[in-house]
Amino acid sequence: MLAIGLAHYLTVGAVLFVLGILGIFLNRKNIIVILMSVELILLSVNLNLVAFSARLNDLTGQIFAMLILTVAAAEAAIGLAIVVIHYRNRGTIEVDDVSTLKG
Amino acid sequence: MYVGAIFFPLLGASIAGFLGRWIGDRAAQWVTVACMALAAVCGIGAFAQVALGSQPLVQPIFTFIDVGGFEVSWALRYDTLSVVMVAMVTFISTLIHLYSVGYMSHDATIPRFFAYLSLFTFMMLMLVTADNLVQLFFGWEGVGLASYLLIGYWYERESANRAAMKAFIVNRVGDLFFMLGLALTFWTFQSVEFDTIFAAVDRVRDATFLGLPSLEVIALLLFLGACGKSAQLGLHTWLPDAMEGPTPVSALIHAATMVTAGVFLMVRMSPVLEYAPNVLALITIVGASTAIFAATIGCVQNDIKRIIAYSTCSQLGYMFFAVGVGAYQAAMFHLFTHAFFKALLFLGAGSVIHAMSDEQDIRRMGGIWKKIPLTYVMMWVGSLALAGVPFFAGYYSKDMVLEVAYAAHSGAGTYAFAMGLLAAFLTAFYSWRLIILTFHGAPRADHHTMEHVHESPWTMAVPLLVLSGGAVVTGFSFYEFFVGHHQAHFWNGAIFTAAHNQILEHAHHVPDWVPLAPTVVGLAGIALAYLMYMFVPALPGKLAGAFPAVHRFLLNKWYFDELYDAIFVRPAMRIADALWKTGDARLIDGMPNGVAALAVDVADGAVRLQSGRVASYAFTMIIGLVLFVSLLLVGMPR
Amino acid sequence: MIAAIAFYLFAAVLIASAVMVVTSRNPVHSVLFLILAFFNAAALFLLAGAEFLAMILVIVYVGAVAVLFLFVVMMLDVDFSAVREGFQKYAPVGGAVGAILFLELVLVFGSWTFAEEAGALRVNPMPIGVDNTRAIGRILYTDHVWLFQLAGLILLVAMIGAIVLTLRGRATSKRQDISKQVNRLGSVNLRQVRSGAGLAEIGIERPPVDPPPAPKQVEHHGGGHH
Amino acid sequence: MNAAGFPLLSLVTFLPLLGALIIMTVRGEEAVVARNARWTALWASLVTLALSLLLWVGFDQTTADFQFVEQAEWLPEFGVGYHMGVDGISVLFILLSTILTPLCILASWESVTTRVREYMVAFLVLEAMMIGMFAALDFVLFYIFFEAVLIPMFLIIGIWGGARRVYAALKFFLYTLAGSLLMLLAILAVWYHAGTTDIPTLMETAFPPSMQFWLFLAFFASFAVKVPMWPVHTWLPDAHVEAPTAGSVILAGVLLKMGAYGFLRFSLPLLPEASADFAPLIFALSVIAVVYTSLVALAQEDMKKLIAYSSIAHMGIVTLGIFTFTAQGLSGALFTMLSHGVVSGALFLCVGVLYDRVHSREIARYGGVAKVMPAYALVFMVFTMASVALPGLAGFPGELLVIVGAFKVNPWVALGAAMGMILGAAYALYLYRRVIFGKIVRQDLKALLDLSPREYATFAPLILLTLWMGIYPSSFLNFFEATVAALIARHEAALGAARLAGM
Amino acid sequence: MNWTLATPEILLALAGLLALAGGVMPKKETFFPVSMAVIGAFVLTAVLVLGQGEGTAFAGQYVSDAFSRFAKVLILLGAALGLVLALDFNEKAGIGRFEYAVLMLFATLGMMVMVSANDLMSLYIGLELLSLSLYVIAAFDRDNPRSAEAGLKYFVLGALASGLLLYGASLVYGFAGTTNFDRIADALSGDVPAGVGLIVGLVFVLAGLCFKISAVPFHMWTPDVYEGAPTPVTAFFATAPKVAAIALLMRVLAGPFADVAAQWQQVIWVASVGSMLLGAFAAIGQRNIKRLMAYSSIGHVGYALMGLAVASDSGLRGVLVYMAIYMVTSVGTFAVLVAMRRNGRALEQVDDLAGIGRTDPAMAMWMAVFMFSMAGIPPLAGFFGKLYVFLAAVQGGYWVLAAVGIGTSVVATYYYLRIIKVMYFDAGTAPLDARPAGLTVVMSATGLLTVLFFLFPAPIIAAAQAAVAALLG
Repeated sequence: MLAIGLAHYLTVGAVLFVLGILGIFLNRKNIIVILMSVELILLSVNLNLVAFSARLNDLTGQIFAMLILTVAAAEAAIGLAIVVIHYRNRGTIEVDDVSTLKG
Repeated sequence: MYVGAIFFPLLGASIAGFLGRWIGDRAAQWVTVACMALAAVCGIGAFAQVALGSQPLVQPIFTFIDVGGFEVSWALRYDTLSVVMVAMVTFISTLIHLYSVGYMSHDATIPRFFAYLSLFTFMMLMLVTADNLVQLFFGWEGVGLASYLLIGYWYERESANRAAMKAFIVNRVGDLFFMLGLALTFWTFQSVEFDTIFAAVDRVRDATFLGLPSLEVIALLLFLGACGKSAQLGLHTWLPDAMEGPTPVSALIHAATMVTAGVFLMVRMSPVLEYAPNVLALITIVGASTAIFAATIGCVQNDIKRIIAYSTCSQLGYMFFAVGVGAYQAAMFHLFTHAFFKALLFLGAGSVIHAMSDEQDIRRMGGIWKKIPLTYVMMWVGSLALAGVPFFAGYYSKDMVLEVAYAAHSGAGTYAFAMGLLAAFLTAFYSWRLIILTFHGAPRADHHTMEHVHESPWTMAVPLLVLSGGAVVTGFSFYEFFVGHHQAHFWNGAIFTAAHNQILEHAHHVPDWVPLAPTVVGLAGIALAYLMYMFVPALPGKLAGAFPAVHRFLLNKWYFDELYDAIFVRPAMRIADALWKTGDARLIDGMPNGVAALAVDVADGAVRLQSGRVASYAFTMIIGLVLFVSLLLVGMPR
Repeated sequence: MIAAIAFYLFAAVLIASAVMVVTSRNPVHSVLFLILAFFNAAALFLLAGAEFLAMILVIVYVGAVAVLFLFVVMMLDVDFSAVREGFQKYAPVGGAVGAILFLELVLVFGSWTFAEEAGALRVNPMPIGVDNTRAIGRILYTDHVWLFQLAGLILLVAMIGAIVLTLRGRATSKRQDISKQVNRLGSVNLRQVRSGAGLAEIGIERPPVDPPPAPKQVEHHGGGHH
Repeated sequence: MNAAGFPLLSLVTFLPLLGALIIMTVRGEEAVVARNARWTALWASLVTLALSLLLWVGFDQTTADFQFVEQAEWLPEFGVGYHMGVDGISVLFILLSTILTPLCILASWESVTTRVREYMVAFLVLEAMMIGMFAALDFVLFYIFFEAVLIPMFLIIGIWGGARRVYAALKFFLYTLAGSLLMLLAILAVWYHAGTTDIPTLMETAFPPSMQFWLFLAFFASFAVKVPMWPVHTWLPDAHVEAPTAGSVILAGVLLKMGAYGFLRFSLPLLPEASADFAPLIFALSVIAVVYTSLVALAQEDMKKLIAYSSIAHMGIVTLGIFTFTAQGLSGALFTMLSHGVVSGALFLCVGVLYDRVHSREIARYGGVAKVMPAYALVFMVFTMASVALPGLAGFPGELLVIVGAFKVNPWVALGAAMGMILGAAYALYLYRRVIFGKIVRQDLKALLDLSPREYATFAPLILLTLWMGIYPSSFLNFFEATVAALIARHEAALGAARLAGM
Repeated sequence: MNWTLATPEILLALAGLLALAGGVMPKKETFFPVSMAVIGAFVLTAVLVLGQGEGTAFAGQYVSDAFSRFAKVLILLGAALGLVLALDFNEKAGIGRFEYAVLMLFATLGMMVMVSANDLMSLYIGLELLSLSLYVIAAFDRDNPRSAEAGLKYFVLGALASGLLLYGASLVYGFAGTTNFDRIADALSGDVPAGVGLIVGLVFVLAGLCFKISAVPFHMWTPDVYEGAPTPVTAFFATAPKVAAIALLMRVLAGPFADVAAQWQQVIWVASVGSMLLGAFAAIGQRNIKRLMAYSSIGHVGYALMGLAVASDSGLRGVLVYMAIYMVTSVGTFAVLVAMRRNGRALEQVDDLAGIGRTDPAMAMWMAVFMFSMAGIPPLAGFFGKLYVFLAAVQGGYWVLAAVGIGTSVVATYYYLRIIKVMYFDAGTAPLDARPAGLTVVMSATGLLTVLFFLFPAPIIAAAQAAVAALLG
């Protein structure tokens, strides 16, 4: 029971993943938190990859995780930039209430 | 000559119809008269050659339809039966054309009238010379068209339009059965050519259709078709209304020729009818009923033309029951003589109307016999012939018809005989009622009209005279040929009489009182008319007062129009409206429109999900994902 | 045993801080919890033997990304008190869906299977006796140069994007845009001004602003399909 | 004949498109463009007509084979080819199309004044598609033409139509599209089963009965809408009412025939057993169509709508005839299609004459027109009578043959169809009476002019055709005879084989 | 290493860097020259792609075959035309900045990487290169709140989608022990049924990819982003990335996961039906034409997925042909939308098209051609696209799919017809502004292709056939 296996890592990853998802759709207004939730999801993916990598004794997972880290950083930058311009346009980051695009 | 008799009228119609505007009224009318005269010459020539010279022939023209054994050709069939009709039609038509020159002289569209009239004649001739049922149907419908056009000739009159439509549609009801009869004929005989049919009758005597003998069904369908055209009981309603047309039209179409087409058809199909005894019985009963029915109505009508129209109806009943008892020759004979004296009566009536400034109601006439003596005489001649007074044409033919009915010795025949006798009485009665009310007594028209009463011009008088000649002589001069001892030779096989049918023979041997009876009842009718209208003019009113129901019943023509209106016309219109507004617009269209509306609703629903909220979008995605995962987890083979 | 305890500890903190990231009322707190989560994740990486990744995670994420978040949160200076409403309303449904997803995942992980030939199919088996960073370095610049370069392009795009979206030329700069001037409506307005009139009287002349587009007539489409 | 030589059918099909191209390239002032467009369209359609007459002359009536065949590769990997040809069934419809188009262009000469260029282009494209559809000997090719017809017709109704044109155009388009897409599915199934969509090859292919059932339903969905059969007919009155005169003419004259043609070309030969099984249903629907729509026509207050409903009734006769599987019924159906094409087209032209003058289609608006327009009244009478199948005019031979054919199969069905004779006379004469007869009540009607020379030119060929078809129908019937006989022979052979297999 | 195989991509990347440098250096606006240069680069790359060899490179992470060439040519064509559409519009909208062209270039590069991906990692990198570029250009009109909102929505949901994709990829990696497509295929080819983990991972990957092609239920971003983004951006969204994502989806499903087709077929089936239905119905009530086109594109993806769901040779071919035709038609349609401008103001309501049948007959005609084609009316190209996928569905016995396809075609036709109705049947107001020649060229060229496709369908079908053959190996 105490031996830490793949399933443990995966379960933690799953928890993080679900939390990230919940963070996205339960946080109905605050975009920044949504972005952070995305980071959580990516983190969970990385955790998975690392766990598999360790279990399989294969480096590909770690390379993949590195790429994801890189991309995540880029994504964060662009995401925040978009948040900024949205804020400049609207004066708020509550995307839902002022949505003009719907229907 | 054979072709000429048929196509000269068409030529005349075309010239008058298409070129009438350019060549003028006078030219148009005389061209048609000339064409008709030529046709009449040809027709009578043909009669001499074919009927008297016993040289029947068929003149083929070209193939009309040839589909899978259904082969029909245009052809002119000249045998005694058709040539009698050709001669009679062309002759009377010529006279009526001539008469029309005078009668219609004040009309605005004379070429049109003459074109219609000639067209009618052409169609009638096509009908009688048809070599097969389809061509006969062509003529059949063609005369229907011409009659429609002529009844509705004064198209600005609403009543004329209505009558024209009614005529056409009621005729169509009959045509429907004709068409079905035609179809059955084809599938029974594999042909619609008369020769083939007649030759094959024996072969198919045992054929059945829907469990009934085919021949009976064919006969029945064709008889129903004939009922429409010949205004037999049930489908007669159009005929009185058809009097909306100009009087020459009434004379030509609704007395002399077209209405007898049904009789002609029955006679033409005699080889089939001979083997359809049940239908023959039915024909007898219907014919007899029509005879008495129309006669009763004729007694109370007030429109001069309508009275004659009902009398026509009644006489057609005679012809039918003659056919019904198997005496086709007698039917043809009555048809032939009737054409003359009925045309005479109509033209006479037209002359009266002409004289009375288009007044048709006999209650507003009277006292004019001295002013128009020729017409008066003509009406007398016609009425005498109609009433079957001896030595006039009607005497021979009507007697013959009643004799054969008696000689049939069947239940239907006896019924027909009784009804025919009664109708003969009534016929005489209303004929003299008409004469007395029209010509005698105190003038009931305003003096303005009375001042204008005048004798007709020669173009009208000549035909009257010629026809009156016919009404007198056709009876005894053609008796021998049509029904007498030369009949077999005369008809030369054009009318088929089965071996078992010896009705004509029997008719010559009926008890003595039988030939006498019509004359007696006729005279009695005349006497009664004199009594009621000449000597005791108050009597009719009292009678009407005493039996108001009967009077109203008769005056309203047994309520046939109202009945049809109630059970056919108005329901049809109501159903039509309902089908359109409910069936089409609401139910059937409701389906696509409903689908469209539903689509719009679905669209609204689909769009409502698209709330613009990022979180909802994400939520949707996740739900989709979970669904897919669950789908596969559940569906996975483990 | 120690590793197990460490795992549970770090995992617990990781999950707890992740929960706080999502639920915290104040985004600044969220960011801080996110940083905490990253640290713990890095620790888990270490436990799994991915030293290099653990370092990267701390350096890149904590050092750059999280700080960027913090920076933006501060910069935007949003009044967050009003932002948190509506959370509870959808929580049950959302929670249910999340729970289902989680259960499914756990169900899957509980009986994780590998492909039979998974071992043989590995592309980059860990070399024996080479430490993690070196091993990654060996393959990163050789076999994975394609991906490495493309990742660089992604960063370039991110850079371009961030600049394009947020960089503004100084508002006070007086660059001339001729087409704009020409296209301006009412750029040459003549107006008769009474001599001697003050500004207070005639007001300041401003360029006319385009009227906002009139709302479209609500017109029924579809030609009566109703 | 002319297996390798002159691509006559393709030429006839695509010549109108050439005309359309020429019209599209015309530039300049609007009036000039309009005039050029009119003349170009007229000439293009006349040349097409002239070429198509070669079909009449060159057609060999003694054989049921396809003639003037052209074949080229198109999508060889699917077994779909460009295959054109005509047999007795289709050849006359091509002629009908080529005859009606110039008349339509003439009829639109003055009544269409806006966007003349586009109008003429649409008409020529329409003509090309119609001809192509009748000449196509590949199922996919057929479908392409069949559907493509919708585009120009949609535009014609929608742009140059009446007040509710949008509704009508959309309804027309969607209704027919819904049906024909199902057919597309069936075509694909056929292709899947047979590996080709070449019609002559398909005719030799036997389909299993269960498949026939579904295929028939799919074909039925498409063709029944197009015919239109009751109860999917409601698009037609709307489309007719709103379409411009010439559009109605083509719609009634040719487009309605496409559905019946489809039945003849596909349902019958390809699916003999299903056709036989479904025949009672078709009979029922046809008889309902005849009686029902005739009654509805009786209640109409709009001239075009009335004629539209009458078209449905006539098409009921056609479908009835087709499914009798007798030589008379089939020939009658074909003949009725032709005659209806001429007669109903002419009737719409007649309405158009009045509409051009008074701008109303309301029956109550008229009355007594005979007084001021006698020639028109005559023309109208001729076509009305032809429509009620008066012998001697075009409508009669077909109806007669169908009733004769139907009588063999089921006398009660024949009776139902014959009911149309009565009701048809009723609504047609009722219309005629209300419009042409009676006293002129309205002042503006008194000033109406009779037919113009252009209108005479439009009607003259139609009247001639009507008389010709009525008096000498065998000159047309001979075209079908061999083909119809072959069709029936094959049908009976197929049924016989199936019955044998069933034993 | 064999890196020369990737010459087109490498050259395109270099061109991008050059364009970036060239755009920054001069002081003045360089949008137009840079755009022209980028278009030139696209064309050049396309030529290179046509001459590209076959094989794999970069340790199996990159593959070039007939399929990738087919897709790349389409992508480059779509990208080039998309940029042409932007030339004038961006100037007028005040977003005429050279970065636009550069970002489009990188997006295109990302797409090329995607379709050449033979490894989950290159798939992901290519996808992200595309996505990040798209996020930026969606929000490119940064002073326009709608554009910013579009960018934001796209970003948030896109990030979520790539999170899902990655999660799935990690599971796949965990199951197979590799990310290389060929090896994954090997892992799955055994007799033992694939593990549950792999299937779940596959579904996650599918979810991520379906987001890109905006298939139901991952379509939610599409209408909002299409509406909010500047029109040329929408045009670009609707064309090249769609093709790329579909191609990628095909490569992933028909390549490594071919052996679990029974599983993913169900997913694709549902997505296809859902997309067709939604695309048909949701567009009915739309007034904004860009939004309408968004729903329309969802519907079209549904049809394309129908071919994929069949998972047969002919199905995949159908997908390729469908997408090729769809792309051409879409570009043409958007050329018209871009040209909708009155008094200098860009228009995007359906009703704004009213009366252009009269005022601008040429444009109206092309638009009608595109609409009829999208509705699938023969003989226009769109019909053939539908024909091929329906054919495949019938062949595979997917009657329900085919029936839904038929039904939704009819419904969808309604709104296409509505546009035609507005153009031709409704009375217009003022005429639109004269449009730049570039748009005329684009719409005429695509219009002619659409109209005349039926004349010569064989080459493109042969190419698609070759591509599919390569894909199925």
